[in-house]
Amino acid sequence: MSIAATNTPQTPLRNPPRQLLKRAFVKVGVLPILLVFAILVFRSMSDNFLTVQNLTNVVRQSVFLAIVSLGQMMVLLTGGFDLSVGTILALTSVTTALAMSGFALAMPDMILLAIVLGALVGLACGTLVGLVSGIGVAAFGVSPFIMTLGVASMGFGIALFLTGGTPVYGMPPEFGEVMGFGAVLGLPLPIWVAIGLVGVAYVLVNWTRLGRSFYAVGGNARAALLSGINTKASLVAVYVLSALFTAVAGVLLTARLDSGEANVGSAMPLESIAACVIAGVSLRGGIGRVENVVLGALFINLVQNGMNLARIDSYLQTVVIGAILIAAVIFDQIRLRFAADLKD
Amino acid sequence: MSIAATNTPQTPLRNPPRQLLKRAFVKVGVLPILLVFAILVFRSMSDNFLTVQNLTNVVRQSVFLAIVSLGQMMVLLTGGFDLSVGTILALTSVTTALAMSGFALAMPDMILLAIVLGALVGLACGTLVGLVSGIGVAAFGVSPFIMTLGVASMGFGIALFLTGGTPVYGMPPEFGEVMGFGAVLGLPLPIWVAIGLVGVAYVLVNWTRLGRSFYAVGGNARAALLSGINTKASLVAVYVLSALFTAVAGVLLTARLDSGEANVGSAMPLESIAACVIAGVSLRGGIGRVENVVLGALFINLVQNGMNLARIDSYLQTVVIGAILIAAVIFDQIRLRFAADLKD
Amino acid sequence: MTMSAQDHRPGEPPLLELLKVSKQYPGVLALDAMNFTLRRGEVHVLFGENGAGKSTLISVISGATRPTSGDMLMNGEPARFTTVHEARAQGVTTVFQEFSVVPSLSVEENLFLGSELSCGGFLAKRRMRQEAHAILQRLGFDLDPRATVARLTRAEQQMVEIARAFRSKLSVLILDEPTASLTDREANRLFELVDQVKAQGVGIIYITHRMHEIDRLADRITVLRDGKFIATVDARDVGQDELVGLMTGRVVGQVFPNIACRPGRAVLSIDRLATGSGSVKGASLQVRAGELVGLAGLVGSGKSEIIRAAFGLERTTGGTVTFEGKDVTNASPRRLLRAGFSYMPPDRRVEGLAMMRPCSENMTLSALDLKPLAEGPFLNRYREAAEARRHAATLELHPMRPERAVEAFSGGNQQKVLLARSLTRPFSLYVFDEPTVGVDVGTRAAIYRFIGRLCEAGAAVIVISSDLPEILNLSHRAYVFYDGRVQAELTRPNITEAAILPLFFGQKAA
Amino acid sequence: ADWYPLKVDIWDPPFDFSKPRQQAEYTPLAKASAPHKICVSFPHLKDAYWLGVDYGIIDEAKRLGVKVQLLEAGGYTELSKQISQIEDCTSGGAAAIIIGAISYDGLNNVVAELKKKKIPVVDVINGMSSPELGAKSLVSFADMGSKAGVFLAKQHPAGSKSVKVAWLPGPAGAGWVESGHKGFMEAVKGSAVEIVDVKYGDTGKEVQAKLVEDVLQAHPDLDYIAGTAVTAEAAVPILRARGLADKVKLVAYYYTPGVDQYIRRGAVLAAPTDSPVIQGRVALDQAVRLAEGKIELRHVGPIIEVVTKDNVSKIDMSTTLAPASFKPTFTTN
Ligand SMILES: Nc1ncnc2c1ncn2[C@@H]1O[C@H](COP(=O)(O)OP(=O)(O)OP(=O)(O)O)[C@@H](O)[C@H]1O
Ligand SMILES: Nc1ncnc2c1ncn2[C@@H]1O[C@H](COP(=O)(O)OP(=O)(O)OP(=O)(O)O)[C@@H](O)[C@H]1O
Ligand SMILES: [Mg+2]
Ligand SMILES: [Mg+2]
Repeated sequence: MSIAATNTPQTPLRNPPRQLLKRAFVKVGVLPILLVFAILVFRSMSDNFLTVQNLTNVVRQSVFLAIVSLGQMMVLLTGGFDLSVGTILALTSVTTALAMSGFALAMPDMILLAIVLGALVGLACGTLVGLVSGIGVAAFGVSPFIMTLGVASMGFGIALFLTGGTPVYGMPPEFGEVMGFGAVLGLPLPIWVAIGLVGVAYVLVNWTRLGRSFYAVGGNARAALLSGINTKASLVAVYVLSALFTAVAGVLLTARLDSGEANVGSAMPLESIAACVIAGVSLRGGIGRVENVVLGALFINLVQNGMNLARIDSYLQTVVIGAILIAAVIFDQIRLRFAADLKD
Repeated sequence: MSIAATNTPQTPLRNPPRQLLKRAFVKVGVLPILLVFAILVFRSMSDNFLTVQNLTNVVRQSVFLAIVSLGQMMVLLTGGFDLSVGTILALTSVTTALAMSGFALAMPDMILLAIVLGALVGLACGTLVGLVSGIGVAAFGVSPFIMTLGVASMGFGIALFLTGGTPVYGMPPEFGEVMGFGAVLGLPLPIWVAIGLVGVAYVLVNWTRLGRSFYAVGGNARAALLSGINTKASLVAVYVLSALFTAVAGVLLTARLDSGEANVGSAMPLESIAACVIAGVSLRGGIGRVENVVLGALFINLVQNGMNLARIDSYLQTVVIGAILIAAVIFDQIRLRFAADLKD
Repeated sequence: MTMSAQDHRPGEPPLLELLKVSKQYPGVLALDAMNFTLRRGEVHVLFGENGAGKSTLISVISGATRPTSGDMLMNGEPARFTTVHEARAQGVTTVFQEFSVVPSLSVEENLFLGSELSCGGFLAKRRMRQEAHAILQRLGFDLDPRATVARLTRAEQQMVEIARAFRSKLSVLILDEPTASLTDREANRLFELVDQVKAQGVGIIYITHRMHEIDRLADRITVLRDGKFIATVDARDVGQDELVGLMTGRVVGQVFPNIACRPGRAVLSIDRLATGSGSVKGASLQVRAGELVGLAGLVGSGKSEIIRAAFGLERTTGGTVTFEGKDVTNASPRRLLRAGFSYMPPDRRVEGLAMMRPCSENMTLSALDLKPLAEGPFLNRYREAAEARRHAATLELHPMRPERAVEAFSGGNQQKVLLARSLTRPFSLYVFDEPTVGVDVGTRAAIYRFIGRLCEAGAAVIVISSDLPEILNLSHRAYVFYDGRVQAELTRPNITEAAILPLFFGQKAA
Repeated sequence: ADWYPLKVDIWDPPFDFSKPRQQAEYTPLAKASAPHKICVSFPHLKDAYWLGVDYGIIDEAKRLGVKVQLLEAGGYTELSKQISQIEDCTSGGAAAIIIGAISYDGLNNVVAELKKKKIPVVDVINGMSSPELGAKSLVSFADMGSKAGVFLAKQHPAGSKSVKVAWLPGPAGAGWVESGHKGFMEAVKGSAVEIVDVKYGDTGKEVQAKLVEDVLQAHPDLDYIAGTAVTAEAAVPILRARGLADKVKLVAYYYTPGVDQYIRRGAVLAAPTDSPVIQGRVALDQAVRLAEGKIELRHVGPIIEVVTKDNVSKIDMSTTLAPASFKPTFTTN
């Protein structure tokens, strides 16, 4: 005996255009749409906004946040945090400048070598910070929050100690001219570096076993361990990578500012995490995509730039940026709800 | 050959006093021990440290962080974050001062009423921020990180807008004299308020249905939902409570400062989370105890005070405080390992 | 009954040998000088009550935990695995009781987790996809390799876990309750595969609480009790009752009780319900007070989803739900719970328990608003502890330490904690989705009696189960689901294996 | 060479900026009568400006033979930490305390408490509203902003071709920023200077660099960028890279080594200096005098000078910048 119900109307194509729109929304995600929307709004508010020069400007400004956010994303993938990125930026800046000006003094004939060596010293110092965090988290089981916060505090003290609070000058001017302001094929060099790093991050995260292990560790650390993944190595790797990426941003920033500064990057930890979260990276780990994170960083900078160009009052800007962050995530929630509705 | 790896064979009572020590360590936790240890160290470094006056001082200084951390802890219990506590502190301070000075002007004969009304306005404004965060997290499903970060940014803009960037003064002097500097039975009034709030938080978290729901939501939100717990209400409650606690701290701070300041509290979010984490609160939710959080806040302030008294350089202090945070958590890890070793 | 030690073929060392292995957890000696041998080409069943130490034993073998003392030999050589990775390198592969799948990854990503194929340092994604297809096909598991594991049912996740084990090169295969939420179709595929690898000389350690699986598979059986080795016996030599006797040290008697059926008013009526995800496509059912209704069907048939939708956990797109005469379509779980609707989810980890919280808190979670515990907005924690203790006693929690965190209990005991929740307040409808996942025979009998008492006391009861004997023996009435629809409704004398099985595969009722 | 006697501005009666300033010669004590313990509380010690103040205090303390303990709160948002530090430092017993205040009003209670404990307070650099202060060694930041504004207004008086200026005063809400802002805006009022944009932002160099870039984008016809010393430092390489170095000119409203360098090279047009080293020296001398009951001039400020390429080589920079070899020092013994 069967009461196999009468079929309820299943209407997948009741409203095809709207369905299509929804599907497009679900597919491309929230950020591209928000980016286009922001561009339209700001274009109407300022004539100078939609110029090649300004957009290049925005992209170049986004470079630092984007690079740092890539590293941050890897840490977030494993379910951690990196609150030390600000300090790494500062420490790299200071050590790069100190080393480079030292080398430049010591070997005035080999400026190029001095520049390369100085940058390497900076990268090494920055990366070392990540190694310490990584070991703390992986080997001693310290919560990433406290570990990176503690390391950040320590590193900042060291950076201040090295500089005594004053900026470090005396790097060869070629460094700033090339790495900070140079351009190749019309694009500023920092943008090229960022493109390269995005590529590296993309391949690393999506196409290597190491990258896969980040997702596994963040998705379910115990499962990863039981699947024979070396979770400790993955954790160390992720903090080292985050520090390395941030250190590269630090070197670029130093070139751009033409001085080594201990007072940079204090907003970076929260800003980079925010860029990741609006890009859909989960703070519980295991979820996130490189492309979106880059868009997230771009979006934050675009909005700031647009508001500056539209001459929005600084106080109001603070309010607007907060509201936009929240709105972006709410839109993403709506998207996820749509996604659950659409069945493939 | 034994597969019992590095583990030494279990000899339960080979060394009873050591076992007892271990057991005590496991039982009382890391913070009391660290507190005692810090006190001993700083006593040897400064004669002025272990005086009633200085210790009262430390406790009074800890009041703000302790109160904020209590609220923060409740949010952490549900697996969230509250990054808006700094802004709430600032906004409460500004609105309290504005309202109180306004009321005092309007009714110069009823200073007490003006004070009470002013404080209430401040509390209400601060709590409103929490309500917004709570609704965003509970109803719209925005990640707590972004929600509270966004709200913090918005609130800060509003606070700046209200004050035009300058401090607000003109509150009746009685407010500062009583709430900021008054003492009852030799203890400063802010300490009494803090004791009261610790009691409230303790009862709330441990002995009410609402408090239990915080643990349930943080422990397993789906399970809580299926068990008929109003998870959304719990989430809203927790952000409102965090904001309310912080707002009380804000009113006390305003009394202490005798002016309304938009620029206070920016270190509060990270510091309060740090106080919670070294007190063993899990950032993944579901684990944490009120007593320990109070000790955590006390510990952080005690170390800062001790280092000031011991005339340690500021830059070095930054390094030391970072190292101590990490060490505290490592000790706690060791404790947990001991706990696993002990038979029962 | 033969002791294995004498049963040793001379000249050839056993594949795996454990000597006097102990494992101490805080307050529990989970393994007490345990001995165990595994031969090539045998299926060796571990049998014991919940908390006897079976999972602990295999996690020692697989490198997931380190023993407190004891030795392990592999092929006569001393061996020690400090990580799962090392064990795997030796071909020791384990399907754990609590799965080791990563929810945020896809099925194929999980299949290759920790042993991804790569080519020049980069992942060979295409090759992995092909292999994933192949392995799923070989196993006959109907899974989309690209589906995200978080969106699979518990049974489907279990299939991923199993498929993964058969991917690797094997010398020892360990299966810890692999069929706990599978239906017979999948289970039978698994058994065939076990036979295959056994023929290749792989040693298999198999943990189960289902007697018919022991009959079907076992060559030898090792019985544990309280972490102690009791006996290793040849499967041909012992009967079921004898085994259960060895396991519990007492006689269990009949597992399935006779439950009186006195149908009264209609408690729950579901009419042509459809869900947004399409897992239920217009299904109707009805439950009356005083009767026990079983819901059966293959993995993914919608037997779980229909109740989840009725309980407000899934978005419905059509149909109505009536509970106690009121329309409650799309009502919240909270409202339904307070109206007397109890729902026990199938996956205790995901939806049931807060693992880091004490058992007592988990038990009383849904009764916090009721009298003995609630005093206005306050909570009487003394009464709560007493209540929890009482329920723990009813369900024979082992060890009797309800103040401990759930995660420190064995799988079966965690299940008891979950079940205890339905004891804490009065309900007029109880729904149990896979109530006996991982529960030992003795306890299972207790749980069935307990469900029976609820029913006889006038409550309506629904049991959703992939364990067919459970449906056959308990239900007064049964609905068989197929592809999101009710394929048939059967009543008492007709609820037989022969009647149900064809329905599982979409055939019309006779 | 000794720094004294030095011509300074004084206010008499003290603590009232509305009264006209007078000029006087400042001569410090030759030696302290005892090695007093002097506490110093700074908002932070992370930039060259405060490093100059630190140098002035430490150097003077060594000359006078007193013990200094200096604490820094870590930034302008750390008011409650500054209060804690003041309490901590004085609870160890102090003859006097020098405070570089984070808040104009927020420390009044603390000052009153200190007064009760008979610990005199010297207000250095930032200014406090408390009537209980023992002495002030500072110039108002409104004067600094005003000097910068007057410099611009003089170059472009009313009636001349109007110029477009972007004004980047520093972090919103900080006391010195708000008062510098007020002074600047009042000074340019009525001149040909048109303020086309005001952008607040933290004094981290990367933040200011970004603001400069955006301002340049928003106003392609900009003539000046005026703002913090960090703004000027950040703007130089950006203007050079965009080929705007000759078109957009820079004015800072306080002085740092970076600004000094750029003024010498002509990359920054002008910046006023308030001689922070001198303010530090005077503050310490006042503190010792208060401790010994020998206070004479209670309200002292160095004379503000606007430094340009033309006069930079004539001005004694040791009143403004700490020597390059000086490292931040927190204690003297
Ligand atoms: N992490 C832990 N901490 C403390 N005790 C534990 C832990 N894991 C297991 N135990 C205890 O060890 C004993 C053995 O547990 P185990 O999981 O091996 O049982 P089991 O035989 O697999 O039972 P089941 O059939 O229920 O899965 C139990 O008493 C359990 O409470
Ligand atoms: N959260 C979810 N999101 C998307 N699909 C889901 C979700 N939960 C279940 N499904 C799908 O819905 C279908 C029906 O699920 P349901 O839980 O009813 O299966 P079931 O018959 O109980 O099988 P099982 O024996 O696996 O529990 C399955 O194909 C499953 O993959
Ligand atoms: Mg088990
Ligand atoms: Mg199911």
